[in-house]
Amino acid sequence: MSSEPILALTNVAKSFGGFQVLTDVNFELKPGEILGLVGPNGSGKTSVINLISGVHQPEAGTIRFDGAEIQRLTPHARVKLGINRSFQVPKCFISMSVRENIEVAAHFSGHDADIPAILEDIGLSGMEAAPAASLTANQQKMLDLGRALATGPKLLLVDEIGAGLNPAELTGIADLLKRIAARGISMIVVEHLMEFLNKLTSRVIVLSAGKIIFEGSLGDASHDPEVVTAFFGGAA
Amino acid sequence: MSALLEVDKVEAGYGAVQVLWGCDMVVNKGETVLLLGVNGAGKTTLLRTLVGLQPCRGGAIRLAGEDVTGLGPDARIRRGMAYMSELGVFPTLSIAENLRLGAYGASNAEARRRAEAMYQMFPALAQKRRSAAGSLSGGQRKMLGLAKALMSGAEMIFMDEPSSGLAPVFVTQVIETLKGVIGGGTSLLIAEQNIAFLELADRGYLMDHGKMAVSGTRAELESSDAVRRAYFGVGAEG
Amino acid sequence: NAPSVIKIGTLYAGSGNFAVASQAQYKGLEFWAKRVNAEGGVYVKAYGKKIPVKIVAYDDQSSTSTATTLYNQLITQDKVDLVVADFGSVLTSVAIPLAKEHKMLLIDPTGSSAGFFKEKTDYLADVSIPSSAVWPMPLAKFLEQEHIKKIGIIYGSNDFDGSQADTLKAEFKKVGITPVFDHAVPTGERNYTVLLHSAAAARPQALIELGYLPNDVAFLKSLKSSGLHFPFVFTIFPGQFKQLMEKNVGKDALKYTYSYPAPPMIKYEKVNLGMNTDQFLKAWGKTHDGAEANFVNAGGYNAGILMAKAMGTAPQFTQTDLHKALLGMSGKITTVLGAYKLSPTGAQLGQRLPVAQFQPQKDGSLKTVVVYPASHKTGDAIYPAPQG
Amino acid sequence: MRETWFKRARAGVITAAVLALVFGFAPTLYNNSSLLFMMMTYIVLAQGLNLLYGFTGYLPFGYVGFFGTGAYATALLVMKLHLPIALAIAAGPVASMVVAVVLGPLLRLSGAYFSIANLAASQILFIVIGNPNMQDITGGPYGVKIDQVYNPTASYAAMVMLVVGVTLIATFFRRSRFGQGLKAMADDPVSAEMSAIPVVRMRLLAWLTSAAVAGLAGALYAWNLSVFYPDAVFTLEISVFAIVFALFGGVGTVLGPIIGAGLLYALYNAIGISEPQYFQLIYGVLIVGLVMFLPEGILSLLTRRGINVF
Amino acid sequence: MQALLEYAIVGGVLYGIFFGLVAVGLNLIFGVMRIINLAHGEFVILGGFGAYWLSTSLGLNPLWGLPLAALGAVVIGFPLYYAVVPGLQRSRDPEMLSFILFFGLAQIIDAIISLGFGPDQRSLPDEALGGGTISVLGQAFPDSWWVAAGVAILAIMGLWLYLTRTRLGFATRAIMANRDEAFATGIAVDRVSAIAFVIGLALAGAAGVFVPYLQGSVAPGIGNNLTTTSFAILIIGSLGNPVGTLFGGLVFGVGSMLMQTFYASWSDLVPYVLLVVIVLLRPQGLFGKAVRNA
Ligand SMILES: Nc1ncnc2c1ncn2[C@@H]1O[C@H](COP(=O)(O)OP(=O)(O)OP(=O)(O)O)[C@@H](O)[C@H]1O
Ligand SMILES: Nc1ncnc2c1ncn2[C@@H]1O[C@H](COP(=O)(O)OP(=O)(O)OP(=O)(O)O)[C@@H](O)[C@H]1O
Ligand SMILES: [Mg+2]
Ligand SMILES: [Mg+2]
Repeated sequence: MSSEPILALTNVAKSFGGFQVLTDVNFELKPGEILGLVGPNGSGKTSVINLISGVHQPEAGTIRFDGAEIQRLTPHARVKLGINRSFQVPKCFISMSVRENIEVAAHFSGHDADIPAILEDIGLSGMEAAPAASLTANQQKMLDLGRALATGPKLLLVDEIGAGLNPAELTGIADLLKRIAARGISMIVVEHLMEFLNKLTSRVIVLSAGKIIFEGSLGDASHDPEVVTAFFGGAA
Repeated sequence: MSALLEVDKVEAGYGAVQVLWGCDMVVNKGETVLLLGVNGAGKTTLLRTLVGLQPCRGGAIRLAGEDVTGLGPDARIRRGMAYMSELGVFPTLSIAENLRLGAYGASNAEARRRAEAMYQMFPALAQKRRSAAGSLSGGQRKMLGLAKALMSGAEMIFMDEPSSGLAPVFVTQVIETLKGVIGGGTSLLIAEQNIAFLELADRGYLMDHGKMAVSGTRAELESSDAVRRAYFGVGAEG
Repeated sequence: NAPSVIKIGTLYAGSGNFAVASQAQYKGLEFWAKRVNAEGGVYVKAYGKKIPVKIVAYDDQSSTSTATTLYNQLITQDKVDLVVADFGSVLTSVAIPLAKEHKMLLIDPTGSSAGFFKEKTDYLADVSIPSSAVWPMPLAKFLEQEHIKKIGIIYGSNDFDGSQADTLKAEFKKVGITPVFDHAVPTGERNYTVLLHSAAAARPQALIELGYLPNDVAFLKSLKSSGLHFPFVFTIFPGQFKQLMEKNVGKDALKYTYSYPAPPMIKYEKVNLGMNTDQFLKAWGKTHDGAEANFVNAGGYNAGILMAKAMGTAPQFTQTDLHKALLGMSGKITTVLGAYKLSPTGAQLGQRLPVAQFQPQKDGSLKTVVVYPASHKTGDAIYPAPQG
Repeated sequence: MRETWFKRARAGVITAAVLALVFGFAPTLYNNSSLLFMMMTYIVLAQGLNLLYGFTGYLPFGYVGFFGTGAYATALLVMKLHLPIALAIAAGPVASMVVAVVLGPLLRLSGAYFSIANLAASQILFIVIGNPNMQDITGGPYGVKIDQVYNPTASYAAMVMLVVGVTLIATFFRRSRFGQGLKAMADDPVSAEMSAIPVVRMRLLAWLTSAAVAGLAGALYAWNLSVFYPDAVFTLEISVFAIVFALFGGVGTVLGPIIGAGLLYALYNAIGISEPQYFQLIYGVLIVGLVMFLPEGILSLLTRRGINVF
Repeated sequence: MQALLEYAIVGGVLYGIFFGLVAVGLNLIFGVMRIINLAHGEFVILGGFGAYWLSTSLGLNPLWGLPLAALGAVVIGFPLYYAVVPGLQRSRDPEMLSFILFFGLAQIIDAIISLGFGPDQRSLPDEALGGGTISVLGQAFPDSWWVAAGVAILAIMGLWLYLTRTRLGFATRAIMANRDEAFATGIAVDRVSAIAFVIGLALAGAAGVFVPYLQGSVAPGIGNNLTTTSFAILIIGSLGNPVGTLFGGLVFGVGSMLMQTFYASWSDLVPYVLLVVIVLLRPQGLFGKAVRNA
């Protein structure tokens, strides 16, 4: 593994209508690494993903991917560079079939995706002709992930893909994400379910009210008093 | 114990696709029932059918002995049901207005009292009470949805995955709150994947491909092979 | 091989901007057809006998694209013998190239845009009203005669009103007058209150509003309710639809205002074709529950009698012969609308529209007093208009 | 997709050929060529609108603005510069594309906001072109007259070719990845960006194509009409008809707008010709009735039976 | 100059308030039910003809047209709603389908008015609404303008109170925000929508009563223009907000009158140019709220 980071955020800040959502966010991601991004609800995790993927533009700071500044690029340009994501609230192309959802992404990104393999990965291989609108919310999230994979990403941002899944399903997804990481794809995984995260990585960043309050191992995080009050609650 | 909700051979679906096949179920007064089942088993569809958002194609639904199968959602909710949907809020209305709508049938004073309790439980909502619900984060929306359902003060509340997407600190809090709600005599039917919720449940049902596969008390479920397979994946490979 | 009926095709607007005027014209044409048929039909020289006429009419809803297809329908499917254009320049315009293409003569009662008559054509004849561009000539002369120099003009942004405004301004320019207030307004303008106020600020001795019927209604109503007073106010439509205007704006609002008194408001006693004005009014009243005929009714009727005359003189029943007949009648005929004079390009050059003032009478009615030109004059203008 | 290009385009080529035959031979059976010409104009407009609305979800309420622009560009070039008619017609779509570029920022809006803003834009064009102050440039309210180039046969033939052309363009939209990308954008623009779809650029491309189609239709219409007032080519009725026809047939398909425009326009004329007295009433009742009984458009008769409509 | 300016502004305010009333009914119907009511202008005209009929046939004051509009809206609105809207809503794309349906409805209403009243312009006597003028800031305007503006303000404020202070109104706003969730919350969506629909029609009809005064006359076929202008006004103010529509009306009225005073021939550009500029600056309208998209 080279030590050059694949992704680096420096002093990134963002606000919406006067409400400061992110303040001075700094972190780096090494190639092939999986980083857990956790924090209480509304702490700004999705916003970080939005900024990296280009859905929103930061007000300050820089985002570097593979050494180049990308914070002014359009989202599709970033996809072409190799950044992709899933969505917390599923956003697939509901008027299309499952297969078409993935085909479109493969086509436009110019990536020669193995569509049957992706369908297999996301557990929808029997349903490729089904309209996306008929999938359950969780299935739609998986389809979102499939769409992201079809563009051949180097960096994958996964937003709460485990929410609403049972332990068995979670294990399946964790395995899938590990397999994906094994292909050399770096990942930022946003998740509330610690057991799940634990299966994937040991390095986490904890956000609270838009600031990074902790960076280190998951184990240490669960002993950090600030993280415990903000995120785990008394139970942990 | 008397049955509050009786579900009798209910069938439902979307267009040409049938999803529910003769589902039977009972929820007694003051009881908490957990609805389990893998992705796509039909939990959401069942809850939507019970509250009247999805037409019932066969069978009957009774609330406190009264057949409500032919009633619209408004009439059922007036009779004491409430429903927390998976993702829904009123995005262009403020948090406060969303909560007020949760207690649609209640008086202003009562609604205000209940809202204060909700703000207590979810300070994040209190902070943003004047902002549009559409600006909330995924988890905050979930909190709002839950708070909205609890605002109703209904006898029979259906909840679709109340904890998914919530940070652990809030999951604990939600469970504590629900304990209080249950203590108040409310019946709950909760579709949930978080094992932590088992501690709340009196009984549970496991759905499989739109049918009721297993039912029983908490203890029975915990020891059921089918549940273990579906839920914990034990023996899933075998 | 004479046909059993002469088919006359026309369009009317059942709805839309031109509905009022268009239906009035259509009624005039129908009125004519009923009368000829009651007498056994129209005498066609080419066949040496009377043949009944039949009107084939469609509703173009004031839409030019619908009118296009319907004119074509009349020509190609119904194979009518004569085509009469719908009311006004807009709905006539699309028929002009079609008529030429199919070598049909277009009888044009009211499409008077100057642009239609620039080149010579065998397929167009404006049989009833002169080009709107020449309408205001007498008005300009009258203002000049009365030494009225400070003039305000408000006009609609359309061919009909714009061309009149252009003519007026050109005439004024000749005698060194520039209007003190000169504003084009959108054709759909219905709110004149603020505009009138600005006009008043320019203190014109005469205010001329050139609009379509709804504009004139709105203008006169606004004028009345605004409490403003001008010594001289001119609008187009009270002279043509006096009854309708009185009903809409009230007699009070029309007091001392001026207009073009179109026939039958000015009367032609000595006619050599068809009925004279009084006969026409009487006959119309009889068949229309006592309603008073208006200018456009007369225009429709007029188109009918001129067509009949052309059929009665053309040696062959062909479009070219009919056209020649219509040209040949030019200058020799006076009808209910006055003298009939056709230019070689088909434009109507006949009787100009005089200027009249609505003067209140003791019994509360409004009398239409023609104040210009001298040849038609029935009284003196009361200028400036008394206030209150 | 492993299918060859020809295979994908086949249905479109057949449709285009059928249309060319039908409209090519129709005048020999029914010689009200104005009606046939208008019907083709509406087929083209409904299809052009479909290219935008059916594939991107943007409903251009002011679609007539492009039509009028094309018509005026052609007429003015003939009148003022005495350009040969073919060149003047080619300028029609160019002019409407220029207008589309200027109006490009409207694409930042969505839903009703876009529709109404586009309507406003078409009204602005109309008011400016028909304004008395513009008399020297556009003829203002006095309209335009180019009857020196009037040629109903040639303009009819040209419109047949445009019908064929727009059918092929629609086929491309319907059967290509480009069209699929547009549909993806319509479903969810954020996700579309995440599928590497250059949303802004593709949307603009669809917008320009749609505008060019209307501009060319306007140019041919101007040629066919040769004498007209601003109102004739800028009346909102044209937008409304195109929308109603396209929606009624079924947007997002190739056949829908063709069938919708052909059928409803034919009905419109049939009623107008047979029942002129109650023209508006019957037409209104008919439309309301059709919508109530066929709420998904006429093609739903097929799709409801599981037939995939091209 | 100063006086002209003042006059134009006061006139524009009155005229604009009236147009707020013309548009506000459309806002309700469009905002709640997502119905593109292309027949809106026709409903306005129906109100005008109703007032005309009351005044000429029954000799009543045209202001009786206001209760008549309410009554007419109930009589026409409820059956119409239940006949067409639930069906529309069940379809795949209700918004677009409503476009065709209400286009057809506009044709029907226009045809019925034409058949019943003929194509003529109809006006009402000024005296019925006072007949004099009232001055503010030294600027005199006809009584009818003040009455119209007064009724408009009352109606719009009434609607605002309805939407913000009553349970039904609150439910109405909830339906505007998320129809599915409104069902899940126990709101009788159809009943609440039907009431909103009827209120929308009643407001259109009420505006129509003043059309013969502020527009000189009422006639079949002027509906199109009113519909278009209404759409422009409500988009300026943003969907769903009656106060926004009032504001949109004011922007329209004052803009038009100022333009009319100084460049009359360009005055009808005003609403459209304003609309385009405003939505480009604030894509959700002046009063709209933005929500996040990811
Ligand atoms: N709108 C729809 N149209 C067609 N089929 C649907 C629709 N919604 C759900 N389904 C199908 O119905 C079945 C049950 O879905 P449902 O949402 O009830 O499952 P669930 O148990 O709630 O799953 P999850 O755990 O993912 O929430 C699934 O197979 C799904 O594909
Ligand atoms: N487009 C927006 N407009 C207004 N506020 C926003 C917007 N996007 C995010 N926010 C606010 O920013 C904060 C952070 O939101 P974000 O979605 O990033 O949280 P999160 O950490 O992903 O939370 P969750 O775990 O609940 O998904 C929230 O308070 C949210 O209300
Ligand atoms: Mg989030
Ligand atoms: Mg579910």
